[in-house]
Amino acid sequence: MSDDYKAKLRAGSDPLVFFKSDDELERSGIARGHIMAAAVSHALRDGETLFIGANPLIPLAGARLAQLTHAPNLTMIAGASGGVNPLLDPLAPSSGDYANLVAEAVLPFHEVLMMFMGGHGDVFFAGGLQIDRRGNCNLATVGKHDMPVLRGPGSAGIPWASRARRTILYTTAHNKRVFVPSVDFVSLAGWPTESEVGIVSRGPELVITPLAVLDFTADGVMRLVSVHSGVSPQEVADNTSFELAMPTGEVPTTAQPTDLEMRHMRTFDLDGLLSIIVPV
Amino acid sequence: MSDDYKAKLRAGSDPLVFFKSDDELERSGIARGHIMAAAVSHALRDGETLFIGANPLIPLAGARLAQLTHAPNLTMIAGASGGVNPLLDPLAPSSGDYANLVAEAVLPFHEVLMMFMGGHGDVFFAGGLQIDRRGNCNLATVGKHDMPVLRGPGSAGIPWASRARRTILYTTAHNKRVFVPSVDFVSLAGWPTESEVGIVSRGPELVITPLAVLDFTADGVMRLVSVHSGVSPQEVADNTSFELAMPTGEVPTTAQPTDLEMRHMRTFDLDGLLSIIVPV
Amino acid sequence: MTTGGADGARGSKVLGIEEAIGLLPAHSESLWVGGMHMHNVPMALVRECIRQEKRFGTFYAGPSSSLAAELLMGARLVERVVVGYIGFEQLGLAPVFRRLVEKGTDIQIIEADPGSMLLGLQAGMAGQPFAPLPPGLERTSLPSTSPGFYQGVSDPFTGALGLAVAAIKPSVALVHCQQADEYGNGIFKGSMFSDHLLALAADRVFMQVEGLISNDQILKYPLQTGVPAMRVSAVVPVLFGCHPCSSHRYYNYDDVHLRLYMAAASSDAGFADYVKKFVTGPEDQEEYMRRVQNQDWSSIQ
Amino acid sequence: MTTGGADGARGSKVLGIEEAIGLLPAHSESLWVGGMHMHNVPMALVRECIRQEKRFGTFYAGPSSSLAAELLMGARLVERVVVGYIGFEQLGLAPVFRRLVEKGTDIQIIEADPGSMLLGLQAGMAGQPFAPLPPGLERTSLPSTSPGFYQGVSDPFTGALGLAVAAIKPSVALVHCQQADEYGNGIFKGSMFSDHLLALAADRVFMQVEGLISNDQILKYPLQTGVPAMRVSAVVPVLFGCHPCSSHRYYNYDDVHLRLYMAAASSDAGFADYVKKFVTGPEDQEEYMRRVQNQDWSSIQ
Repeated sequence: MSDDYKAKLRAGSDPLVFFKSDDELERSGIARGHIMAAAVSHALRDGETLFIGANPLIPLAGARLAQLTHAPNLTMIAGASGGVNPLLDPLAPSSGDYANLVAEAVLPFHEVLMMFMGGHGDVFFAGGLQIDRRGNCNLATVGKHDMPVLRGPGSAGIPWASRARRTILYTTAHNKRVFVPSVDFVSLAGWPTESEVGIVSRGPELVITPLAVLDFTADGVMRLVSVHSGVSPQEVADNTSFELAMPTGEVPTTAQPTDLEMRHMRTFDLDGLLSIIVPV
Repeated sequence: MSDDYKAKLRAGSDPLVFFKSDDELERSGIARGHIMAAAVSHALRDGETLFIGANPLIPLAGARLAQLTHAPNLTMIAGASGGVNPLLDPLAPSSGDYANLVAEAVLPFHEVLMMFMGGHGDVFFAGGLQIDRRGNCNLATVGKHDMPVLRGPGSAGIPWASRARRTILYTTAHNKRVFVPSVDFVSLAGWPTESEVGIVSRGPELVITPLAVLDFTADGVMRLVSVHSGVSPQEVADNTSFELAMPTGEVPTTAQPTDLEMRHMRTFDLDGLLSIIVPV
Repeated sequence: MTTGGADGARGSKVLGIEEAIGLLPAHSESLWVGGMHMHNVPMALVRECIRQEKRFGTFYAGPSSSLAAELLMGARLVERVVVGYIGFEQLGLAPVFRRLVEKGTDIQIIEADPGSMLLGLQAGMAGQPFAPLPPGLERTSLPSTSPGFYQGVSDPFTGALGLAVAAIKPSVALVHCQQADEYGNGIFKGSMFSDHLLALAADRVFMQVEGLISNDQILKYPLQTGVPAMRVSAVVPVLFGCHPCSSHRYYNYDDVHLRLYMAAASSDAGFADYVKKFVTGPEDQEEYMRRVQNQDWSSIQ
Repeated sequence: MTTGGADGARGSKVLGIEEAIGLLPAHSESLWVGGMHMHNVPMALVRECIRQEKRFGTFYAGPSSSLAAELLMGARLVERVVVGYIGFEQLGLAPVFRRLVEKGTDIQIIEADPGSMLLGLQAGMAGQPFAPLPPGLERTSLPSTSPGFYQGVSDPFTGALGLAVAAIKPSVALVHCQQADEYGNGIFKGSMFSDHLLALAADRVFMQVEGLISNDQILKYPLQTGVPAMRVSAVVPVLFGCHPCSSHRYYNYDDVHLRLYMAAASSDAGFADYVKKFVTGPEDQEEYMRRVQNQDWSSIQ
């Protein structure tokens, strides 16, 4: 094995850079990733404890941004790695990345998950191959379970979402394949339907996508809260295969990250990963 | 607080030395503690894994002696401290002593106990305020449980003895209060009685005392194996309040530690703790 | 969820001992004190509980409790005790525990074992309602003596009968770490005993430390953090705070003091004198250590 | 109970990779491979299992399995898979897993979740027959989809109904530590993921390491030993043995190789070519790394 190759492996490599175009690497502007991360930050409250799982870029960045701005007492646990309060030195694309160990503690993963199942989480982040109008999420199978048209990875930690006080959904793909009227497999249970009498479980609280921020009505139906800069309500509707509840009055625009927020994000997003999240 | 007192605390102190007489500190001879430790060593087999709990002097010394002589692949776990394969640098009287962390690994105590409950132990060491002729042990209460004449510390880890392949009992007190026909509370279950039809559990295998080594007959009755040098079978009988099964022929004398064994024990028993164990 | 500190700054959890224990209500549901035998026991916090007469419904005396159990029981601050082990290992039996039980006490004694208690604690940590036990206890006196603690359960996969204990989630845990930062990231410099699990399971964790270190120091080697700050309500620096128990790598247990305690506490009057001299008497830890060091036991019966 | 070594000397457990995996029977009951996502996965051991065509009844794909699950399923060496998560996280879905399931396979797929799997593993470690689950799964599709994995149980203390999983005790565990001594005292230089628990629970543990250190080095700082030697059957030093996954603090995952794998494995022929070139083809790890480094994927469909 050549020393060069050894050096490359030792140094590590950014798996996203591999497919990055020059254009995507352009960092000066505010990208969708920044808007989504800022939306996460704004949804968090000081002192909360967050559990973050796979594909962690958006919640990690948002949580760190919150720590650096309005929520210094927030605790975040970077899923697989077990890193507690990682400095994101730098923000890394895999939840199990060694970069997440520049942190205050490193817990074994089984303890992270058990603490979460034990109810120690204020906020849980989840997503899905499918997300439906009641906030149910599917990470298992699209189509029939025993002969699916799409075999997903499996349910991971999201079946336990109800153990947290509140769940925030996020996805980097806002399209009709993801936003379906009803999921084919319930990996994460959303808001109870009218027929589920007596079920008091709450579903997810918020959904953050590359197009918009959404929440749920008191009846548990997904509702548009705001559209990101440059996105119309119609574009959101066109990419959602069920009818969203709408806010009263005009749909507001999601808050753009401030200059300060952008500066903070650039201190930990050294590879510009937030710049290359684009709606699909 | 004076620097002297701080220094005393920092250096630690040997709790047994406190009540040691000059005579007891005499180290040149073979004491009962050495005979007992050697008996433990001889009972162990290479490659076994040992779990050792509170009051660990005899089993720790015996296990280390075994490692240094015939059982280099033996693993011992020093109970409370979680130390795995401590070098006994030096042998210390409390199972939770920091000295036990000169070791190969330090496990959290709950994992030590759970591993033991999980069946990872080949040999478990136990004792009791009372030990009866079927090998039952009592660490809880002597007399009626709700108004006992002697309140013991509680059952500690010994109720789980049957999770190990074999159990070795040891006690530094061989007298009629300890060796009773039937314990008042079963903290550790001995050999099944005739009435316990269908119980296949085995009781303890060996009992090592300051007077003798004992085992159990195929029927599960305690039997004298050997008496220590200077002890007569009658002395053992006089200090046991039930009738012991006897070996065929003359009762042999327990093997005296060899010169090599004594040299090994002196390398780790720096405070002469094994010299001050006397029959009570 | 914890908050604290001035707006915009992360809040320190460092408190004086009186202030920290003052956060406890007059009566808490349950208490588990960390450490084991005479090691890593947060004795300064325990003494402060007695000074402030904090009461607890259930005290979990496991995996092995020594002086903490003695003082809390002797001061009648606990209503019931789940006994895994109460004693002073090679130093001898626990005199107050003995006397109370042998003479009859209205403290409820629940005869248990440390293995089952720790499985219950593990279940409490993970949100499981109860913990099935491995086979083995059936032939001991424990299940019949403590039917409320041990219950029969049938394995839903095999139908086999076994025993179980309920999940344990102490409402208060007192633990000792050798070092912590001001936010409560604690380091065990020696054995962690069962205290890492305890800190993950309890509702509120009060941490006594020998000394504070900076958060930068924590960040330098996070693999040694034994208690993450998120689990900690207060950090209380107390020099020699485990005395007369040990603090691993800092100091050993004070066998002289412990033996004298055991002798004194063998009578009600002697125990009362001990408490007056060493627990309620000293106005702070400095004064406590002065009294310890003077070794003047003449006032104690 | 392990033995080894010449009479009077402690036995080394260091073995060559072929010899180590050769210790496995042709068919083992179950397998759990350590690491998580693309991190700390003992890929060299996994590849050797495929070279030697070792078969396993149940493969536990959790908490998150990537290339290990792909290769073992693609090579048809596992009869059933308990799925917690199989995928490449941000890199994408698992192509072999997808194709097998979407086209229909005789490998039995048990839809599960990592939390329940780890509670089952914890129960297996502690000798508990089963693990009750916290409330929360009832409204998901999991219990009805996998009724054999999830069973109803009633809490013997409250009567409340809930779910449970059976204890999991893998007959074989493959784990990666960055360092170990010749006896198997292993050190995780970064995250330990769930591998400490796995090593305590499994019947036989095979440990892959980047390099050996002396037992003296282990004794110098025993608090960092993540796997005690008593749990380890064999220690296999393999340089870059996790490739193309990461080994914390030693090297990152090789995203180039992984993406090319994912592209190749999207067809049966491409997967077969990949296995031939990178798994069964290379006679040893050196040759494997030479092929990796040449990056010549032209022979792969």
